[in-house]
Amino acid sequence: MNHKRMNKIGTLDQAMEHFYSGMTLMFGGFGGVGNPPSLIQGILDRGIDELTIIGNDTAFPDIGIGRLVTAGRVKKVIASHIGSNPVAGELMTKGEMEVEFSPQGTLAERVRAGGMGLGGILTDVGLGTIAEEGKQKVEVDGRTYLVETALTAEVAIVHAKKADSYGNLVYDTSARNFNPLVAMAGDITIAEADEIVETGELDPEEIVTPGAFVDMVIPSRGVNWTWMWESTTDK
Amino acid sequence: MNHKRMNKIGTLDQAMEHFYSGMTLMFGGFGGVGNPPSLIQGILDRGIDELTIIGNDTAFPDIGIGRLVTAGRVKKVIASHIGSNPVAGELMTKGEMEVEFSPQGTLAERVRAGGMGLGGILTDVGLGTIAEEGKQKVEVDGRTYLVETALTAEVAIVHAKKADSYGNLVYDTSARNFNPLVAMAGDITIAEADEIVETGELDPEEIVTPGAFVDMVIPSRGVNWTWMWESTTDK
Amino acid sequence: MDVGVDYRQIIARRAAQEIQHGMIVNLGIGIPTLVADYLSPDIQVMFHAENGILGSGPSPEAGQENPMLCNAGGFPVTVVPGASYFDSTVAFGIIRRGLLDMTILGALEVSEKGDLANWIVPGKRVPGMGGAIDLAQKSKKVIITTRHNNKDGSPKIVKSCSLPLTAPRCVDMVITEKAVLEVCEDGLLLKEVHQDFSVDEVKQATGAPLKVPDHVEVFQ
Amino acid sequence: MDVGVDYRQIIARRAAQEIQHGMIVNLGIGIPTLVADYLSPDIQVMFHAENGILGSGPSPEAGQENPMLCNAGGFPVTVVPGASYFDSTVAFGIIRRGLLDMTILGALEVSEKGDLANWIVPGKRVPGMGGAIDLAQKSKKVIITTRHNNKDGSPKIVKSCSLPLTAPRCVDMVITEKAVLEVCEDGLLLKEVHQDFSVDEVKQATGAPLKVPDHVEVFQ
Repeated sequence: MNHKRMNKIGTLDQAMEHFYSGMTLMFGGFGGVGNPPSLIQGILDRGIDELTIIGNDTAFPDIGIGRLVTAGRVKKVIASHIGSNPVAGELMTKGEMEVEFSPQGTLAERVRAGGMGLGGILTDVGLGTIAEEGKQKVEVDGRTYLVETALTAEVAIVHAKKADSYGNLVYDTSARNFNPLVAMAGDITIAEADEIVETGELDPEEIVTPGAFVDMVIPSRGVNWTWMWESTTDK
Repeated sequence: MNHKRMNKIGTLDQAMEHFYSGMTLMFGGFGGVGNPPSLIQGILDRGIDELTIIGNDTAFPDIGIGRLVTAGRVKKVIASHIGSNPVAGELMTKGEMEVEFSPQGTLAERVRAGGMGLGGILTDVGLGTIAEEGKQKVEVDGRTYLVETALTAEVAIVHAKKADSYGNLVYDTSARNFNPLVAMAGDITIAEADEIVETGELDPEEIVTPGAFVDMVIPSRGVNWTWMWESTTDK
Repeated sequence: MDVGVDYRQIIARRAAQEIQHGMIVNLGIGIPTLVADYLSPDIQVMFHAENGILGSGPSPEAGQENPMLCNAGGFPVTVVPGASYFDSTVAFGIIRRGLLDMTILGALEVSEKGDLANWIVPGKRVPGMGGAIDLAQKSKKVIITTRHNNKDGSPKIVKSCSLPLTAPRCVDMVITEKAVLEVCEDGLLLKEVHQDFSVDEVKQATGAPLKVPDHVEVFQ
Repeated sequence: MDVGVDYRQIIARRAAQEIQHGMIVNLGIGIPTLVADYLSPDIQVMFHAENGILGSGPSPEAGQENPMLCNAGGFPVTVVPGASYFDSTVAFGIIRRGLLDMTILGALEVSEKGDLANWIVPGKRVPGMGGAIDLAQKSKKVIITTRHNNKDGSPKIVKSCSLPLTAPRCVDMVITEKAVLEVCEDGLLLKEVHQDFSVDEVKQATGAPLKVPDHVEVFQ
């Protein structure tokens, strides 16, 4: 246990011990890019369901986190949109999956606030629209703001380009997106990384997520789906 | 003008056109480390005073931002502490300088909130202490939080290790501290950099402050004070 | 309308003229995506993508894609010199702080007051707002690129939106295949008409009164 | 007390024994800074500094300093393998999220309930709280290292603090040159006494009642 605090490398099987049906799961990624493929496959393989998932979007039906939606494993989604995943739309319309929307920038801040141990943030984004419905308001210097509450999850999963044994993480270009925010907001955070290096091999300046926020690192088996643009190109 | 939007390199003289007595100035740095030396010297040389300054601390009497305090140029300070600068303490005690304290983590979040266009954040840090005095409170899910309001400034000054012509910034180890937060919170942000490279020479992954937040970059003439530990060592 | 010229291309070409050197610009999905193709080569701009890029560039050549480097629509991009990557809070901090000079978005409805509805048709289409509210509410200039009318001929430019708003009073300009309209304090100003349409045709196709100046420019 | 052994060294050496392998630890200024010198070499910990370092290491050799790489007290440091740099929001996010296993701080007063006062003496010393409130309120374990009594002999460990609090009910353990005290639900438990003092001496020097178990360990 103590050993694991300095060397956090584990296997997918060890990671899966933290997952159970009915849990709240937060995930990094944006349109599938940055969704952690091996951990999602692990959840599928182990039959975990009744999930509440929190992340930017539900990707596409056969891509990333969308695969959990398509497989009927998701009870509730908190996201900024589900537009790229028609299956999610159908499940919502049929009342088989609950969906809660936040404006994207607000959602990102809510996740960060959870990760940073804050109660929430104040924003005027969404004032005068249905996005303000049911939300507490606060006046600051004569201006009105919405109280947007922090989000955390029992487990957070992220996809990193590189990790070291201590759990320091570096991301790949625009796959950064929600990943560093989500990495902070899990009570347990599990990262899958395309490459795992020894502690000390990452430059302290390049680290985006300090290992303090990460509980386990597993090797990624890589993306196991076809991107939309690949199938478009092929035709 | 349009030209300056892609090439933001300027001189100290050009930078100083944005400074005036009575202004609100935000500065990066922590205990002097990361305070921008050339811009501070420029303020001293041009006799700018009656400043409201916002930053982590007032450094030391002869170091960094502390030099403005020592020279009597500061009307008000918003900081987390002034403990390392006895001159600041004297001026406060004599009623010659107003001081407003925030807990350090809260101050950092207030500056970031300003830079991010938020109204503020909710935190429970300081509940049950004098730090909560005069502050609005909000209940979220049955828990009480303080409303900590966003901070911005007319001009923000930061010290970078490297900048490119577009104003993308990279910092030096622990001189990062408040600098990336302050860089976002200025209505005008001016960075001085130890090295200025052509746009395209920085790796997009290593950039800490995107150039969108930076209005002008000037070459730094380097630290023009003696650090406390240097004088200790010399003796 | 010219044979072989898609209405989308007409709109995108005209919208590109609004972009000035040095701007930070966010292009929405659909017609806005096409705008970049019509930029004059002597104009340098920084394209902002909500998924965490400032300075995204053209599509890579086939086979050169990095699947992790995509625009907000999920398609592979490249980056230009000066580009940076950041997380989604910074992407939206840039928006919320008012640093986007221009956003070009699509619309379901635009009102004469500049109200925009572009994300939800209650009971029918509820995809979530994504970044639309942040973009519409916080950009310095919001340009709507849209077909002038719905498929049934009904106007998309109306006195008052019937759909839930993305943001009230946020739109500065509407560019369609028929006209360029500016949102003013006292209503819509007809700035330009497309060469294939008359002022009267545009007025009839629009669901709100238009102020028509003495001289209305023509665009292609 | 041994001749030549500073009380600070006694306290720091004892405090070092509380640190376990793998912990994330923040050391305050003063006595806490000395604690790192007494760590067993087979224990690896990550020292956290408020100015944005996780994994700060020993002082560099003279002449090898990077003046930009300092601890929160402003003195040059090195970093250990696995270290990272980050801005001050992340430094305090780590604290606020409860990821600091231990903070070792100084005190002006500690109450039997674990209340801590360590930053302000109204009218006399008003230096600002710096990161003290965040650290005291949010660390998993707060250890106070302090001289047992003030210079005038009055107790620093009291029934109730007279100074404004840094944080209420935050202290877990107090380590002085005379004793190790644990803050329990029902008051202070005397865990250990220093070899140069008797239990009675410690009780007399303390401004709050002490629970004394049958066996009290002795430390050096």
